[in-house]
Amino acid sequence: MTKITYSQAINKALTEEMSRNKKLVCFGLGVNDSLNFFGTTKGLVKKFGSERVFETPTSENAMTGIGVGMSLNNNPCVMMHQRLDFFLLAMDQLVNSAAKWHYMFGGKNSVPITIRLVVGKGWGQGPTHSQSLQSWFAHIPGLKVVMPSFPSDAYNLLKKSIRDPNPVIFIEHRWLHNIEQETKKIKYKNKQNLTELISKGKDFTAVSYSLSTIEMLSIKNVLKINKISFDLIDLKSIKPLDISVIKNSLKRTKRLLVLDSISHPFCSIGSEILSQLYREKNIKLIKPPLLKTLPDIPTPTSTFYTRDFYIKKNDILNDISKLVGKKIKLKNSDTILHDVPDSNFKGPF
Amino acid sequence: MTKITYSQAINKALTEEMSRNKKLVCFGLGVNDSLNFFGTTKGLVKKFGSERVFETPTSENAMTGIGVGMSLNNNPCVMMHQRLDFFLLAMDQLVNSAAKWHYMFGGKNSVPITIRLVVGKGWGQGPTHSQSLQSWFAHIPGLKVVMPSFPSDAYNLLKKSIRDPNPVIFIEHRWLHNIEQETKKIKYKNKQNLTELISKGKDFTAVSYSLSTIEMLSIKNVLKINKISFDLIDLKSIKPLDISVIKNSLKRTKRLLVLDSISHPFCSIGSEILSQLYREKNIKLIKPPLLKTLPDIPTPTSTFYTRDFYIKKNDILNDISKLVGKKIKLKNSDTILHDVPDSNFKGPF
Amino acid sequence: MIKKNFFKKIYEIQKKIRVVEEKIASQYSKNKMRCPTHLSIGQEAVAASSGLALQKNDISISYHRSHAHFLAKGGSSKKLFAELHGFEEGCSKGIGGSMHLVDLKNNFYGSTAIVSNSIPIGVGLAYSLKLAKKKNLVCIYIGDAAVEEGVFFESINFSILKKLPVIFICENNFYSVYTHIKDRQPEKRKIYKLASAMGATSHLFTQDNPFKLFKKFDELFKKIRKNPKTHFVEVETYRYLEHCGPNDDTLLGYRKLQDVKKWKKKDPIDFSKKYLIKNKIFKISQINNLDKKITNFVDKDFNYLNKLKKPQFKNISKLVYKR
Amino acid sequence: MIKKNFFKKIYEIQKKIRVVEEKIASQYSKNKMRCPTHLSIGQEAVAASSGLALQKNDISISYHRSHAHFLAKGGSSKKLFAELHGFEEGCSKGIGGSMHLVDLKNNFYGSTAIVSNSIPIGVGLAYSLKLAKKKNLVCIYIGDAAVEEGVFFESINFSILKKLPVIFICENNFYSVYTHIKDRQPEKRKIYKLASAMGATSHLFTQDNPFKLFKKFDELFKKIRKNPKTHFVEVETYRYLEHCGPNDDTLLGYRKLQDVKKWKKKDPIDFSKKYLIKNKIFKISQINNLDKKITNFVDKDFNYLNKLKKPQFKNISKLVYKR
Ligand SMILES: Cc1ncc(C[n+]2csc(CCOP(=O)(O)OP(=O)(O)O)c2C)c(N)n1
Ligand SMILES: Cc1ncc(C[n+]2csc(CCOP(=O)(O)OP(=O)(O)O)c2C)c(N)n1
Ligand SMILES: [Mg+2]
Ligand SMILES: [Mg+2]
Repeated sequence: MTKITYSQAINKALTEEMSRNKKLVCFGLGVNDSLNFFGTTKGLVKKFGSERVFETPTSENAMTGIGVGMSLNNNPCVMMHQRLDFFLLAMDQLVNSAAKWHYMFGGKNSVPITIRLVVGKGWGQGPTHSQSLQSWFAHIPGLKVVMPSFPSDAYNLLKKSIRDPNPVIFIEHRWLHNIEQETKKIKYKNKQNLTELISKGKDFTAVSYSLSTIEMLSIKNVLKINKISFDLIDLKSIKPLDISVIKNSLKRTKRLLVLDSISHPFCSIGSEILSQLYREKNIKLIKPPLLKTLPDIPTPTSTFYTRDFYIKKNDILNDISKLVGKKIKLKNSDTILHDVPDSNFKGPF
Repeated sequence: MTKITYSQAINKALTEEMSRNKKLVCFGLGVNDSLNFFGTTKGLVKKFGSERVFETPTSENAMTGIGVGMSLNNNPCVMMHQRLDFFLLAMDQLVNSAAKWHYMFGGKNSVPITIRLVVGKGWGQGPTHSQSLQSWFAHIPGLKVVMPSFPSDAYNLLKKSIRDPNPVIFIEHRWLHNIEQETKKIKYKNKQNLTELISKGKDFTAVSYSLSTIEMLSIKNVLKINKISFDLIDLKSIKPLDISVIKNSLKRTKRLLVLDSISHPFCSIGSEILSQLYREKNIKLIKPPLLKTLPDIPTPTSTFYTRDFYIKKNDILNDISKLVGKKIKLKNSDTILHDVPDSNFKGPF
Repeated sequence: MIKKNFFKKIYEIQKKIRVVEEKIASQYSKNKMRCPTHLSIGQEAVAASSGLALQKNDISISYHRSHAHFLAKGGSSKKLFAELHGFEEGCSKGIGGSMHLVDLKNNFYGSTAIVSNSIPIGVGLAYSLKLAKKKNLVCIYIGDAAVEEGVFFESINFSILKKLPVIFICENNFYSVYTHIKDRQPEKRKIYKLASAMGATSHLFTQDNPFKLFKKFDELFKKIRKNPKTHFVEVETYRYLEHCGPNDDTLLGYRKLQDVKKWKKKDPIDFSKKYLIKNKIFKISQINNLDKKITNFVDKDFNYLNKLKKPQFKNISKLVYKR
Repeated sequence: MIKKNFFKKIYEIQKKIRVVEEKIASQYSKNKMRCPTHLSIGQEAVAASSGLALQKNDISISYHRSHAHFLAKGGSSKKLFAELHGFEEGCSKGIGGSMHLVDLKNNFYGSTAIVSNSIPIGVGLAYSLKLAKKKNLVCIYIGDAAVEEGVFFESINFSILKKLPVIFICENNFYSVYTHIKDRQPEKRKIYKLASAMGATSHLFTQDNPFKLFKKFDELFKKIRKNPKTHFVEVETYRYLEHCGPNDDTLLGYRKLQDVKKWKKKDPIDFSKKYLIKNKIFKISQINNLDKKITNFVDKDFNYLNKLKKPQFKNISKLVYKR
């Protein structure tokens, strides 16, 4: 059984789309360098040449506008940033140009740009190398936001994003890059549902996306041992957001945990989900819903602090215990290496 | 009875604070020009000199960082932008510098900067001159966000913001500038509660801020005629957000309307409020709460479109009618001049 | 172009822009053009002569003061008027207004309202031309404040680095709103020299003689199409009316009456008219006829608005995303 | 300064920076410094000689590769080590890590992790000096990629406009991560000339002789303190190790082994040592003693970490806002 990682899946999607559409262009810091953007751009420059795959100056705002210009003129683009934080320099081009162009010029032209943003975690990424601003992007009409959790979805959604005539923000959590899946699962499905019930249970509904979905899966077994099962809903697409899957699940489970573990709480995606559900007539929960996010504090650098800054498995389990009203036996998880995705990982990036 | 407008109240606060603290500095495009930043900076340069009150190049990102630098070195600042939209160029300095400096350097220094942002509406402000991104700012730990509705609050909160050792985003809706209040109400109160119940009733609770509070007040009479009364809660401070006043009110009214009429819906302040309330054990509403925001569409320019883009009084009344289960006789409001704040207003700015 | 025709065209387009803008100014107070509107009366020569020197397949892109660039690239005054009035027949369906004009048929890709915002977009358009191996260029119009935004430098750096066929045309009218350039940029520093230090081939042109100005642009554009590179042109110019809106604003006191007078005295359209007569290219009567024709044409385009129906928000609310 | 002392100090600070950095490099693989760490081994001369020429009341501010600037301004190696290890005793309480150093006592106002992010902050600090009528300056350290960010231009424009006492020191090590400057900036364009076209007084210095370099900085800083203006200095330099982390990276292939060799051959610290001996300012044995003293000192500072207790998140979670 061959396996493929998340970053390989991205590499595969990029390679195939670059072959499929000779007009497609890729650029960003690190695209052509020795580390190939966490391996995701491996081989691209060799196959497609340095005009279509290029390094850029450190000029995030202009490069975004340049991407918009190219996409307006028949060259769809994939732009990439090794940290989402750097992209803060480009909010004018993103919000005032990319998001609005199609609309504000009366639908005369559109901006097929895909913007890959990598979110850092652990090993001292610190306050300015670990931010995840999906709720910012989702707040802006004209943008789409996807945050796949699995290699197959990364593959599929990156291809869909590239073919989308609109700007799409594609957010990858750094800790997903090494996650593996069976190669045969990597297939392009044009009609894939976005939000998906990926695991079924009965005691409560968990809603998550990106790394938080992996975190929910990682406690499935402990819960099973404790005779607790849950519906796990993986959002995949943050905007548009399809809450119908959640609503259906809640009709059965009547208990809700939203794990929005890579976001600050205020005006988060989690808040938006709760707000939408609260306004629904037909949802009756047995207990108030739970929303777990990062604290409303910037990420500290020191590993001594991050241990308590990031959400621990045991915290989630404790909350679930309260939500379903059952005791859960906790294991000593999370006490070592809480700041790296796996034991192979050698810092800093 | 003498009266004072919102912009005069701001002018008064600025003048007094500049006198009180000789280190305070004010800058921004239009600060010293013939129109004095909607009248709010009138007389400042004459009184305090062009070193402390100055025009800037069109360089929003650098000017924000420059303000951060000054504030770190004993010169608190008030920076101003005639449209919030321009400030999108400065998100790196706002989020990566101003918001985090105190924390990320271990509390060694802090950034007493106040950033005044004006939100445009009507008369063809269009997609890039009318955005209001309070939910972005509120999402970022390290920032405070205030949005006063009345001259007295504008005066008070601007003074408080200036004296705050932390960065404060002070958002003014352009349509509030000419709103009047009795001059004697303009008094500095150090201990003012932020979120405030400004009008008491019994049929439902309305939560609003900035222009939406004025909009709620403007329908009070129609509702009264229809024998409907409501608690009106004016947030004033968006972050920190104090929901205790809302909770108390809901215990009585059990019905909620959040009027967040100067925001797009997704991940809005309104969503955050609903999300926080939904998670409370002790709140039992008779009906699902209502949240009214702008549509999830950029602002169109044409006056023919804005008529239906912005929320009309009758829409609010219709919703209230459903919320409280009573018929309301509608008047023909909003049919003329929906895109200017008052009949004296001559476009474009 | 035959010589006579050449002179005629340059005169005509300048005059047309002026007449259109004056029409807007005279009608603005009726409060039917409900959007912030930046007129370029006084600055038409730059747009006219560069616009005429552009080929249809050349691309242009502009900033908030863009009526002239739109028209000079072939844009329809009908669609401009309709846009300002908020009709669906406007070039941007009334959604964009005065600061968001577009005419893809003539490769006018758009104008935007945030200072310097359209600059990198122009550079991106040029990258596409390069990829498609097209022998055309992108013309990026900017004001003098544009070079205060960092994105200008980021964009021109990339454009030079990649040898893109880009011509920056900087209309230096000395003011950003009410603020003189000396309060925003170091004294004695010339914008075009700055561009040259970045690595662009840089030029300072004057607008006084629009016919000469056309020739200079024409030569330059030919050069760029042949040998793709990034060029920068600064032209000193002057707006007669207020920054935004239809009025004379000299009473505000931020600029000297004598400066306004000085520039009006050397008005490029007046100059052109006199030049054509003095050099016996056209007779006075011919020019007067031409003027009349233009005025009639513009009036007709304006009056066509009367026929238009009020558009509905529900028709555009689906335009946020392309489907 | 007495001559001997002067030579000693310049040598000492360079050497100290190197020893501290080598200590970090040698200990990094223990995985206890869990943060992205950019070493400046090879580049110490610039930090050392400029840092020494700064007065205590002069301010400096820096970028991601800032250990050297922090130390040269008087920062404590103890606090640096503690910061990298994430202890509360670190200069930023362990919250900032390697890329966020601060030492207000010595007017090192901070270093930040986003390219060019600290530039406008430095300019703002200088505006404050001006307002307070202080006769000091702000030194803004930047890398060669910093001039690709628009905010650099916006900031230097304002600094020149307002005649602020600012010295930009650009450490041009030719690379941004693995990308050579020729792939990011137009060929043949010199950074210091660009700064000059912006309106700064601009200089190109070399690091080969750190004693000379000190003199140049010293003279320049005196000038700026007397006559506040914006200056820009470019120094070509070279990092020996990888961009981020403790390893040699020549095998990655993005730079030539012979380039690395060439620069190591003219290592400023080796040069300094030889210079001191050749010119009989110090004896070999004296220098060896000095080196030993430095190494011992640095070892002691490093070993002090053993005494520190693990800090707790709850102690810092209240630091988001100042009360
Ligand atoms: C980023 C940004 N900041 C401020 C403004 C407000 N503004 C509108 S037009 C203008 C003046 C620009 O001057 P210039 O580029 O010289 O063009 P001109 O109006 O003189 O033609 C300014 C500052 C804006 N639109 N965008
Ligand atoms: C805005 C931004 N973009 C990208 C990065 C990633 N990055 C970190 S260091 C670096 C290289 C900067 O090169 P230079 O300024 O020459 O400094 P050097 O590392 O060579 O000392 C880059 C691109 C960043 N930190 N910030
Ligand atoms: Mg101008
Ligand atoms: Mg470098």
